[in-house]
Formats: sequence, structure tokens, C-alpha cells
Amino acid sequence: MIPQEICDALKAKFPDVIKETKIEGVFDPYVKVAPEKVKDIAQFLRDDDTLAFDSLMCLSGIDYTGGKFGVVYHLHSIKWNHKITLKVEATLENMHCQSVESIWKTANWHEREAFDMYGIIFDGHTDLRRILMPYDWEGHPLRKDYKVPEYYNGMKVPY
Amino acid sequence: MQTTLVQEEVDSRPVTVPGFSRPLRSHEMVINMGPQHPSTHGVLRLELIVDGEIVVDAIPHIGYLHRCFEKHAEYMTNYQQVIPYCDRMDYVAAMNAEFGYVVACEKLLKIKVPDRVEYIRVIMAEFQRIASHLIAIGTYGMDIGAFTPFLFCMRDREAILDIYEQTCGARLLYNYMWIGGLSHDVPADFSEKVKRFCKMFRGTINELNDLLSYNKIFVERTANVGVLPGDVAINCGASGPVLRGSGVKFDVRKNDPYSVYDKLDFEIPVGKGLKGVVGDCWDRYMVRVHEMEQSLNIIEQAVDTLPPGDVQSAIPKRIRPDASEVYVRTETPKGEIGYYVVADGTASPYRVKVRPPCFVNLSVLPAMVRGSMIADVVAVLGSIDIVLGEVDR
Amino acid sequence: MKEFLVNFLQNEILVYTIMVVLPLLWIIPFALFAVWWERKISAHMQDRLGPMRTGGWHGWAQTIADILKLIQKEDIVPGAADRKLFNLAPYIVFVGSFAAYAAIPFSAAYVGSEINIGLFYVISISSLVVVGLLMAGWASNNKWSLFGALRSASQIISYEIPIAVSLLAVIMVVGSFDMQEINQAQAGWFWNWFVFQKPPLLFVAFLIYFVASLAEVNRTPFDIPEAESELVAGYHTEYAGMKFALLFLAEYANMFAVSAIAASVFFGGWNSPFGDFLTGPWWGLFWFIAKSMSFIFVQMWLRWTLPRLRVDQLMYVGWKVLIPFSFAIVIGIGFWVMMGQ
Amino acid sequence: MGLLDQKFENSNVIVTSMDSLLNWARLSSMWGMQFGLACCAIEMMATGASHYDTDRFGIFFRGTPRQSDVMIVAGTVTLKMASRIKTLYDQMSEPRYVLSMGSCANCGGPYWEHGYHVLKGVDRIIPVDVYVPGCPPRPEALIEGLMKLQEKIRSESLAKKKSA
Repeated sequence: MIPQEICDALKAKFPDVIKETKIEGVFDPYVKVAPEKVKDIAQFLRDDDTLAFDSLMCLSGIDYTGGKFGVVYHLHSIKWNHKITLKVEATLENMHCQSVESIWKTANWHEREAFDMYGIIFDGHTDLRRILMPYDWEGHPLRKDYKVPEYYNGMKVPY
Repeated sequence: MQTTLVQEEVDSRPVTVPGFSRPLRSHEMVINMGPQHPSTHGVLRLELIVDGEIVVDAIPHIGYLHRCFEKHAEYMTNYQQVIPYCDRMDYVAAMNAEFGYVVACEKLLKIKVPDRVEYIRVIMAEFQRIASHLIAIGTYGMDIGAFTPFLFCMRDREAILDIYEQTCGARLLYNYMWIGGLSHDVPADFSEKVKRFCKMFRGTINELNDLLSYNKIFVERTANVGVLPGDVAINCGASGPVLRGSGVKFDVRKNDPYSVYDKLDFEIPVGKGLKGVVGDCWDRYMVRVHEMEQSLNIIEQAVDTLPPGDVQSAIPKRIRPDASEVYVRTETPKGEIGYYVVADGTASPYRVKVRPPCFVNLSVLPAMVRGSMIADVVAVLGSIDIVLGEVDR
Repeated sequence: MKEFLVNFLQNEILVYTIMVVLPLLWIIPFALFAVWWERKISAHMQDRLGPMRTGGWHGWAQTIADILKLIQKEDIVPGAADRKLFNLAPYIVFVGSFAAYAAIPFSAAYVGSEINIGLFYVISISSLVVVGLLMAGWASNNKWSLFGALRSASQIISYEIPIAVSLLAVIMVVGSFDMQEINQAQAGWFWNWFVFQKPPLLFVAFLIYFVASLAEVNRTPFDIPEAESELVAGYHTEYAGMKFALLFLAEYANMFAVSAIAASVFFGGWNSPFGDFLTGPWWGLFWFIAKSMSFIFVQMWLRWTLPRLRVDQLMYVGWKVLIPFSFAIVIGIGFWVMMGQ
Repeated sequence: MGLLDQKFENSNVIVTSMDSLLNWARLSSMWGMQFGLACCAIEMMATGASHYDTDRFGIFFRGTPRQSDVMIVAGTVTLKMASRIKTLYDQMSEPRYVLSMGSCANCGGPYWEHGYHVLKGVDRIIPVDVYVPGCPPRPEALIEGLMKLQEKIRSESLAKKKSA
């Protein structure tokens, strides 16, 4: 399937949660969806036989500055060999997003990482803990406005 | 490491032990494997919940080598400066790690690199694949208890490192692939050296098979252990030898070709379950051995068709891509590495997210080791072949 | 030799002391050089050189330096360890392996103690080692040590049985437990050695003994109690300095003990392989040590070649392969001996 | 101890020859700790393997800190790992030495500026005897560092050690 068809299929199924689609002029065509419907869309994308997105290649958190955050899902179908990108936006006031861990197990650690680095909370995740940083670390280091602490456990952090 | 044996009645409720992730039942014990342990291949910590020798659950704790790659990528003054950090991410297969990044940046900049550069890159990447698999196989043998194959593998790896050293002066971390070109052209007697190595190495693979692959004890230890069915592997996002060991014929080089891989002829080895079930440790191991043979094929073809030209002609003077984003994946020895590069029109990347193959492959570990024995944890962990630099970035 | 010394020194207690100290004089230099030897052998198998610097010629003094260094090391007893057991364990292990030497005939003229149940004594006293290992593992209060200790206990106890039963086959042929008598029964050319007698029963008995003895001394492929890549260092994870050196020494002493039993029970002990060629007490000593050393070489060779079994596979080999076969051999030898009479 | 110190200060034949014997033993048998952190660990493995072979100097790697003499800190020390390294160092028995291998362990290496999770130099938590620069150092450089450590041990003395 070409990206246009995938977008059309999504629009037909979920008419009111698709916020934006962009196919031309970008390297990876994407569909922007509402964060509270990600799981349903993911379920549909995986289980529909003509779409069959059986693998989640990558899940990235991103800080768009100004209190806007995003989660980007790069999907790929091994069966049909086509790709699509899902995008979700969160804001500093509402850092919630649905977890897709139950759809693709890949998402488990990736969501934990996005939580660790950006503080995006994935609702429905079974084990949302910090993954890379120590469990007692404060702050989310990949945010653009992150300030490095002076000391951690008595060890000086800056050079 | 303190002993935490919780004495309760046999049918008692699970007891929560401070500092450990999971409540324990009376017959269970927590052992802490790592971060310093001979066979965790670096600084991985596994919290093993065991019932005697049987592993009830394994909980990986990572991040002991979190070196803030993504932060560094954002703070660099230009795109080129990120490449050394890519090297240091997957330090066993540095060439492959930087390959993915430069392909992503070239796609952002819409550069077409000369054919000579592409072929040299493929040769280098395949050499690195062999070198990385040699370390994987060698340390795997060591995990199983055979020490000698490790040293044989390291000896043969030195031959590859010699070729690298002649080409770019470095042994381990190269900064060889630049955006749009290469740092150095190959030396004059490169082709003969490479061919001599290929000839020598085919014999070595047979030696390795005799010593380790078909050793009865090795087969007993690895076959039917840590079985990962194909559909689970896809759902968990496993890639590389872990995915192919489970019988799924998927390789980014073939299914989503980049560089000049579509012009080269090679096979994708998959696990067939020769000694046990499809998707066991032996299959994953054997996929690596066969991949080394295929890499030799690729190298020989690429050296034969190596076109002349200048390797630095396409390097842009000014690297400043328009505001756009790209996701590129390439095949490293461990699996597919993905670079999600977001450009905002300035000279340095806005965001570089890496999809590390080992990070995803390692997350499958608990499912593979549940119900097996402690010795199998070591066997399964070795068969995944993780590099902590890449897991933690 | 005992009679000679008694006549010479006129003091039985002194004589017994000397007789006891003699094997110790052998074990310590042997262990020192066996470690060096093992490092050299493994290095050459792996395209390396091994120790080259220490002491000049091919690093011959490597282990001497190691021991001198281990003496200087701080003697750590972990805070949570059971102090008494922790300190006692290395000595028990060492005594267990050293006591076995009392009944091993080094030469026609020398055996520490000419007891008539020699072989029986050796088998039983070497089991003392397992007590020491269990103590070491338990007292360390370290889970890896505990695993190592439990594994070694189950392993050594399981493999004692095939060892004892396969040696019983020879005892049935000789009709005596006395090690000297067993050696004398193999006098003459090498085809008189028990390994070539009653073919192929005693040869299989020897194979069973050799495989089981590898497990007895925790050598690859049965080195699961100290499996470096699984249990860090097994039961001696927490041992430092001299106590670790003692455990290490005991391991090599044990290696020699099982090889010596193999040599004297199956390969003619101190007998020359060529009839009357080069016989006598000193040549006996030479033949005995040469034969034992060749077994040690095979042990090292296997160690640097084979991978390691898993603990359940180890039990499988012990209980379902070696033990039934060894019993079958005992029955076979029993019929053979009965027919012969 | 005043009297004894005095005697040791004026090093006599017995003390000096004892010194040289004990130092010789220590420097000829520096068992390393089998412990790699990052990139440098691969070069450390290469140094221990066939081509370079540290076993020539009597150096081989033990899995447990109790039985090792030299801790080669090979790679980037992160804040999460730092407390573990301290524990491992404390578990080693005296006399113990630390060799800091590579720029990361020396001073944070390429991660010195933006590495919010990197400890800028392992010497902030444990004392270091020898620093080997490089990113990563070649095996020859590591061997040179080990030989520098041997030199350092050679110059140690029973008397000086007490006063230091």
C-alpha cells in the first residue's frame, strides 16, 4: 500500500481523531493523531489485514520547545513492506499518551525511555519506571530546558 | 550483595523486599547478576529471581553506561561532529553505527554519493560485521565454557583491524565515514589484502565449526534453549540474528536496501532448527556463522567492482539541511539500527533518536529465560549479543 | 623404605613424620609448576606465549611470584561471613586432598602408609573435600558461592559412585584393596596393565573412571562449581590471599591424586612399560610420575578445548550413563573372574 | 612503632632485599579484574588475547575483586555505575592498584561537557595509580601503562609505605 491509501484507510476508520496528514514533501509520510486514541489506531493498524503493521520500528519522544512534546511512532509491515509514521502531541499541562505496549511489545522499553527522558506518561503501561537514569534521578534530561544538577549522591556532575 | 532469603510459610503471600522489583515467595531467592559479572558483556545488571537453579523471572536493569548520546547530538556545533559519538555507541561495530547516521544525513541533504564511496563503505561495513560476529561468537564460546575459540576469534579479528588501521589509522573507533564521503581513500594494495584475508578466513570458519559449532557439548548447551518463536520475535521488535534465528527472513539490506546492497548478490541465512527447535540459541549462533560467510561473498564482489574516483568529491562545504526529518534504518551486526534525525534548518541536529538494536533485543530476554536454568541465562544472553554502549547510549 | 629408615634412624615416630612430609615436598613444587605448566600449555594452544618475563626463561618463576604475592595480600573475611567456617574451610579442603597421598604408591619402595585397604581409603578420604567446599560456599554468605558449593556437593557425591564402582572392577580382578598389590599384579610388559586386561571391560572401566575423575576435581567439561562465566568464581568467590592460594593448591593436588590413581590402578603404576627395562625404586618413581603427568596433560588439554555442561546434563551423565555402565562392568568382570576359576 | 620505623628508614640490606623480592612478586603477578565498562574494554580484551597477550607479564583476569590486584577502569564511568566501582574497589584486598584506561576514565573524555550522566574522571571516587590516555588507547599503550605500574611497584618499599 502506498502512504496515501494508508491515510485514507485510517481516515475512513477514525474520521475525527486524525488531526493532520502529510504525504508530499517529507521523507517519511506521517499521520498526526490524538494522544488518547493512539491505542485504538495502533490496534487497527496491526490487526487489519491490508495494513498489517506488525512491527514498531521506533518510538521516539521529542521536545518541540515551548512546552510542546511529541511522540513519534515509526511503523513497518514485514508482511506488505510498507511504512507509515504516527505522530502524537502532548503538552506540558497534559503529558499523557496512551501506551501501545500491549500491541507491540517493542514499545515497552521505548516508552519507558521516553518517560525517562521527557516525562511523557504513557497510560496503561505495566511498568513505567525510569530505564536509563538512576531511579532517584530528578528531572528529565533530554528536555531542552534541562539544567544539569550540581551534585548527584555527593558526586560533582559538571566538569 | 546481601543474601535475601525470605522465610515464610510455603503458601504464604508474596513478600515485598525493599530494593528489589518483584515480591518474593518463600522458596524464591533473588540474585544479582552484574553490573560486574564475567558474562554480562559489559555493565548490564540482571535481577534473577530463582527457585533453586530454575529462573523464575529475570529483570534487566540497564543504564549503567548511559553516556547521553542524544544530548550530545543536539549540542554539537555541526552534523559531522556527531559521527565520533556514533562510533562510541556501538564500539564493537563502529563502522556500521556511523554508516546509518551518514546515510540519514545524506538523505536529509539530498546528496548522491559517488559509487566508489558506496562500495568502500559496504566493504568496510561487512568487514566490521565479521569482526563483530567474531567477538560475539568468541565471547559466546567463553560463556559456554570454551575459552580457546575466543582467542582464535580475537586473533582473526586482528587481521581485519590491520586493514582498518592501514585505511584510516584507527583500530576500534574510526570516524571513517563522513557525510558525503570518506575520511581516507583505501591504500594501494587494498584489493590484494582483502582477497588474501577472505581466502584465509574461509578456512578459519571451518576450523571454528570443528572446534565449537558442532561440538556435542556446545550443541547440548545451546539447542532447545531460549526459544523465541518467529511471531513473538516480530512483535517484540527483535532484529538481526535474533530475528533471523527465529526463522524470519528479514534483512534491511535486502528488504529495504540502502547504499549499493541491491546491486550485490548474497543470501540471508535463517535459523532452521537443525539441532533443536527453530529460534533456539544454536540457531542464532549459526546465523552469525553463516552471515560471516555471506559477508565474505559481499566483500569479494564489492572489491571486484570497486570503481575508480575521488572519495571526497561529494562532501558538502556547508552542512545545513532544511527543516525536515528522516528515519533511516540500516543493518548492523546486532540488528537494525534506526536514526530518526530532525533538522530545524540550523547547523546542528535538533534531535537525533537512535533505535538501538540491542536495546530492543535485550528487552526480549526475560521472555526467553523464564523457566530455564541459571546457566541458560548466560547462554541466552550471549546468543543475543548485546553491546551495552548501544543499549544505554 | 620404612624398614630401612627405621634401621637407620632408630626412631619410629621420626620415620613416620618423614614419610608423611615426603608427599608434601612433592605436592607443593608440583602445584607451583603445574599452574605454570597449565598456563604455558593453554597459551600455546591459543596461539599465545603465556608467562614469558617472570624469572627469565619462559617465565618459569611465574607461580612462585603469584604465591609470594598472595602471601602479601590482605586477608579479607567478609563482614557477613561465618568467620569460623570461612577460615577453616580451605584447610579442610587441603587436608582432604593431601590425605589421599598417604596410600598412593609412588614407587615400589615408597608408599606413605601400607594399609591393606589403600584404595578404599583414598576414595573415602578424598570425599572430605566436599565438606570443605560446602563450608566455604556457605560461610562466604554470597549467593554465587552458595550455588558453587551446592553444585560441587551434588557433583562430587554423584561422581564418587562411578569412580568407586569402576575401581571395584579392578579390585575384583586383583582380589585386594592394597595399592602395592594392585601395582605388583601389573608387572611385566605394558599389556599386563589392567587397562588392556579383560578387553574391553576394564578399558571401559578406565574411561568411566577418567570421566568421573574430571568431575571429581572440577575440571572442564565438569567445572560447573566454579564456572567463571556463570558463578563468577564459585565457592571461592570471596576468598582472597593465602586462603585462596590454599584452595588453588588443593585443586592441583587433587588433580594429581586422581591422575595417580588412574596411573597406578589401570596403567601399571611404577611398573616400567617394557618388562625389566629401567626398573628399580628410582625408575619406578619416574614411571609413576610420568604416567600421572600425562593424565594431567590430558586434563589440561580437555579443559582448554571443551565447553562446559549444564548442571542437569551433568547429573544425567553421572546417574544415567556412567553409573549403569559401571555396574554392568562389575557384573561382567564378576562372571569373567568366576568363569576363570 | 617509632623505633621500628626508625630502623626501616635507614634501609639496611635485609629490608632492601626483602623489598625487592616482595616488589618483584607483586609486579610479576598483577592479576587484573575482569571488568570492562565501554569501548576500552574491547581493547583490553584485545590486549589480553592472542596478539598482544598480557599473560606474558603474568597478568590474567579474575572474575572476582577479592583475588585481583589491578583494577583496569576501562571505559566511561557513569554516575549510576560509580557507586558500584567504589564498592568493587573496596572489595579488593590490599595491596591494590587502579589503572585508569582511556580518556573517559581519566577525565570524562568526549563526554566531559554535555555528559549529564558521566562521571568526569574515575579519580573523583577512587585513587588512581596510572593514567593511560587515548580514546581508546591502543593495546601497546595499555601494556605501557601496565609497565609503568610495574615501575611504580618496583620503587615501593616497606618503610616508605608505612609513612605514606
